[in-house]
Amino acid sequence: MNEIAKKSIELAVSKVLGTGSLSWTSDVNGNCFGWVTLCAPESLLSIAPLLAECGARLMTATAYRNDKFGRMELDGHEIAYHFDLEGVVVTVSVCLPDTPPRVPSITPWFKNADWNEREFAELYGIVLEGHPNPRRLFLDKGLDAAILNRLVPLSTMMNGASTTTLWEKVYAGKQLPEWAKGGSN
Amino acid sequence: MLQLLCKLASRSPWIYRINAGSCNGCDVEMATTALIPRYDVERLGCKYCGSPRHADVVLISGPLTLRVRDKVLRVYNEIPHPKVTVAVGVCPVSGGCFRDGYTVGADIDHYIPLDVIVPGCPPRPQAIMEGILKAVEVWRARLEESVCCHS
Amino acid sequence: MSSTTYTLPIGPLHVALEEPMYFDIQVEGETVRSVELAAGHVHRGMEALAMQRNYFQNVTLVERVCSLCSNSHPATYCMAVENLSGLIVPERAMYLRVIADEVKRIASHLFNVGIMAHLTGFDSLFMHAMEVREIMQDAKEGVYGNRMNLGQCIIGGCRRDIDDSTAPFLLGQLELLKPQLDELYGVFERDPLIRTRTQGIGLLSFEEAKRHAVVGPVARASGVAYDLRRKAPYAAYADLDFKVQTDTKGDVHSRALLRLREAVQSVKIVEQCLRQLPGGPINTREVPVIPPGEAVARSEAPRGEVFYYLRSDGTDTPQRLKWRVPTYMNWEALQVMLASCQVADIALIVNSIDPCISCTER
Amino acid sequence: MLPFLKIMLRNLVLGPSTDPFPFAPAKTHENFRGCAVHDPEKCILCGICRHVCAAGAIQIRASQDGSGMQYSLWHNSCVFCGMCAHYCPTGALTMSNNWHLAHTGAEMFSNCISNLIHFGECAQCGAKIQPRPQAIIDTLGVRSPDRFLLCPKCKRQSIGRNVAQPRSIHRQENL
Amino acid sequence: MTEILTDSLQAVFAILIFPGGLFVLALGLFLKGVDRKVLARLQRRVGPPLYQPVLDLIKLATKETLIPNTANEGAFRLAPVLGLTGMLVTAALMPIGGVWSGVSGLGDLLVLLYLLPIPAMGLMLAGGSSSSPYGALGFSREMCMMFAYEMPLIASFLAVAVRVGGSDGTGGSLLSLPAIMDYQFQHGPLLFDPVMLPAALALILFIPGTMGHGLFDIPEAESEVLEGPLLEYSGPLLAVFHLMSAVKLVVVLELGVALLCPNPLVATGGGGVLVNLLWHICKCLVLLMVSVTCFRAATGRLRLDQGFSFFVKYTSPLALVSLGLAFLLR
Repeated sequence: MNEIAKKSIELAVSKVLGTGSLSWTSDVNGNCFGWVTLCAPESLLSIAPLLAECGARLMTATAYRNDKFGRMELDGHEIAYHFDLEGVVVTVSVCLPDTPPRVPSITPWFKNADWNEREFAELYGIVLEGHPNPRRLFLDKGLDAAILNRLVPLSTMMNGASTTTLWEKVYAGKQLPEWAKGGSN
Repeated sequence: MLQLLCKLASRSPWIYRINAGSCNGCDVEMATTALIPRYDVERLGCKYCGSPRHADVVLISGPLTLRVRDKVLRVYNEIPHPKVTVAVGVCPVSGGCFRDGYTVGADIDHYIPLDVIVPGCPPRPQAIMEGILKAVEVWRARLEESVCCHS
Repeated sequence: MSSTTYTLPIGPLHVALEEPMYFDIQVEGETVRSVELAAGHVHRGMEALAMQRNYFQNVTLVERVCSLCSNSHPATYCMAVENLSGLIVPERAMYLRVIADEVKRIASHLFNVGIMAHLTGFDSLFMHAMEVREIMQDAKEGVYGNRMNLGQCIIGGCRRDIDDSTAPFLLGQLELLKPQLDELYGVFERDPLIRTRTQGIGLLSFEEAKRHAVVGPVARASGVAYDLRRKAPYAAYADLDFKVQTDTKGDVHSRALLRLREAVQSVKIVEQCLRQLPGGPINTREVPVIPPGEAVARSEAPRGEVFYYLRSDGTDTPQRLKWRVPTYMNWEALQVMLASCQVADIALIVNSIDPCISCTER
Repeated sequence: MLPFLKIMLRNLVLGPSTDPFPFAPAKTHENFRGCAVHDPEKCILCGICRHVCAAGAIQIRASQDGSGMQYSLWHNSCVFCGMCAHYCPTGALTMSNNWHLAHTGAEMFSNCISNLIHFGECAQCGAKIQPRPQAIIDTLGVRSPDRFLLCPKCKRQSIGRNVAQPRSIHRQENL
Repeated sequence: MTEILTDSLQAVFAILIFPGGLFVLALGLFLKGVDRKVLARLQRRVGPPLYQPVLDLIKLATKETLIPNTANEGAFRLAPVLGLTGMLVTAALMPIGGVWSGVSGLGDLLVLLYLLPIPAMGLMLAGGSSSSPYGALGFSREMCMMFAYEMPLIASFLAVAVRVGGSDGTGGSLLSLPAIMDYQFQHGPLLFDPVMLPAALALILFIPGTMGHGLFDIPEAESEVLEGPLLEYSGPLLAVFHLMSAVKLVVVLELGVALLCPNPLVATGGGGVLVNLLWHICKCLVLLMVSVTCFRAATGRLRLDQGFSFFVKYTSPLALVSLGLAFLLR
């Protein structure tokens, strides 16, 4: 079963990218994981129908910044689409070179891409092209979109804030002996 | 006489449960505590009610996410006085694991006064019962206060 | 919109729902015309939190994604870390992970069918099912120390061994459970009220199940025989003997029965594991080195497939940790199941996918 | 016809299955993970507990008089996962099976472990080092008890001497 | 003149003290307590103390009353009072075998038929005035169920009337409760009359229907429409609703007892009244166990359409069978 699934995935990928673009890894139990990278988001439009045709199932899509903390001036986002075919996992990573990043929607082929796409759109401010229902999914209106793009300023701001206030209250609430007063961590 | 009345009244604490964005561990345990024969809080006079307007003791779980905050506050305000709040689990107090998340405004205390806290992740049903009993004490004191003020 | 339809807001704080979720339901008389779901009440921004916490802290953090499948999350996360770092987990730990997983599965399934009884107003049956579940809760508390969050998995193995004192205890609990489980199955299968209320509602056909890519018991009740424990075995499942349960009816009743049958299988799996438990250490004592790269891991949680994607940049916090839970997939299929049902059935149908909002919204 | 009737009648016959708690003490399994307990006598301030704590419940900060560190664990932030106890190298942190933690809102911030841990003294130069309680010397410091009690600087010197000595012996043998 | 005065005094006594008023309130709360206790036992629980309903009432009296901004305040306050008063009046009409034979001239089944739906109307008024969608849904469900369970009730009333009227030939007192009681004192309880058995069953099913228990817990379904009409009520007003439902419980049980087995244990006179009263309470308890407690412990709730068709398909035909038989055997 595994081999058939691997073959049909390889076939689908090679139709778009040529052979050799797909690499395989496996875990201790012999489960196979395929890895593909697409350099242009448009290629997604040609690979998605092929994968849908061979019966693959979209598991989820992960968007991320190339540089987690935005420290290294490394711009750009990537999206990894994870497909499953009979127990074989293929991860198709798509680089999004544009600013703001944009990506075509694959909801026409994979019904369940809907939520996944809306989610990364709101978390990373990625523009969806051709999505039937591009509303917010989880984020409150009070929060800015693309919140994960600004993880650094946020985390430094908020991390400090609530933990420190709470700990100040803990330190203040405890009837502290002389030795414990003042001081800093 | 009034005190006796308060004492009797406090033997019928009706419970209402608010989920303020918890991981549902505490909620499952609250449901377990409130509804199953093993713990049977009904023998303490508790009843689990579906409407906030019938409640006396409010059990809150979860770190109060931004999106649920207004709704929780609205429901909380619908509960008639006198009422007592029990924080189940550590999330309402400090946010627990979720503190510092961008949708978690820790410090539920700022919006809703927490009268009793039951730490645990999630606390076991017996601990929740202990919390409810503590809450009933607080509630009785509050009742006596309000009744005495009226008379 | 005709004058006879009106909006019935359900949630977000509604007793029938274990968790805050929000439906705006257009109702005509007692019939549902359209359902609008609003999500995000339990969105705690956990993926961002996971990127701020180190690999050890994340084990605890992902355990708190949801308490009903709270073992599947850390187990799958640890598998992803182990896949990335090439850490080999001792064999005994593999079995211990399976035991923890299956114990949680039994409890979770019993909770779900119990809630189903509760939603039909059959509180006596609900209480009975929950009492049966208590057997498993006791087992968890006695073996692992907590009734919900076991804290069993760590990177490189497990934390608590099942030794000469806890193994007989666990077996004893299973012995208690087995007759109760059979009896419960009989009640759920034959009780006229349960059948009147749950048969033929919330239908999801095989084609719709495929189209919405639903997973777990929802998919299996619609005839999609996809179980990761067989399709892509992990931990010790490849060595274990159990049957993947399927059904073809795809309604609320068949999903509940399927869960009970799976619970029976889980009991068998735990017994096998306890019999075959190999010796050796339960975790690797070494501290893993996590190289830059990416890894994927999956496991079959009580509600279906849990998927973890981990991307590391070589620091002690993940560059990206993403997980996708079963309810995320099953949720959209609710639109199909809820189409023109009765108001009274909404809660039953929603419950039949065993929704886990805190999982879905993270 | 009504399979549940059987269960119902049995329930009536068997009588209540309710736990006597709160009128009698509840059964607590010895494995139960209750609140963490910190033993200042064993703590060496390595900080691994703080490192693995997902909930930020542990803080370690210098005491005012500078004689040691204040170790705090706030139970209202702790998520009872027991990771700290699992990774603690000396067994200073353990999970007790105490779950009687319910308290009123007024005690919210005082529900906290707070221990002063005195610094150790370097056996050679007297500089402040991580604490070296006897119990820990007996377990962790058995390999080289002398060196275990030294400050990093003296330890380096000591290692240097030790490495130098065997080498010279070695060389002599080779000759 | 004095006759009218004694009559009206008697009526006031009947409504306020016995057999309506205080007596019925106390009995209602007691029955509720017993119901909860036994239900708990059937579910392997200890259950609340017997006097728990009283504690609940005391508690509710100390709470504040919140009235939703959008509600019609007059109707909102009136609803529970209306329900309770209606029920207290009804309770005064209920005869107790060997103790009280009802207010003369008023003990008509037709009057009862008009009085019995008052609590449901109170609930509907409550649901309608609270302006919450759940309240509205509860309103429509209550209405629907009312139509459903009134049918078998009327049919069994008629069956009883025909059976009683057919035997003594005095067609005029067909629908009079005292006459029905007299008939049973002479011919034995209708419960043991094979012709009336189907109607008795229909009556037993009518009780949970009108009380909204078990299969028919539809208008106040907690997990579907929260608590329906009661959703918005709090404090003393809610307490009045609780009292109303306690009194209603007594009324329907007493009605069942009166129609099926009102026979006293000992002859009236002297201490006999007290014995008969206790005997009457025992019969109420038995009926409570059968048609409320066990029924609700062993079943869940049906959907509205299923609940409706249950009465149309099963309960009404049962009563009609009796009616037909009684008619043929006249």
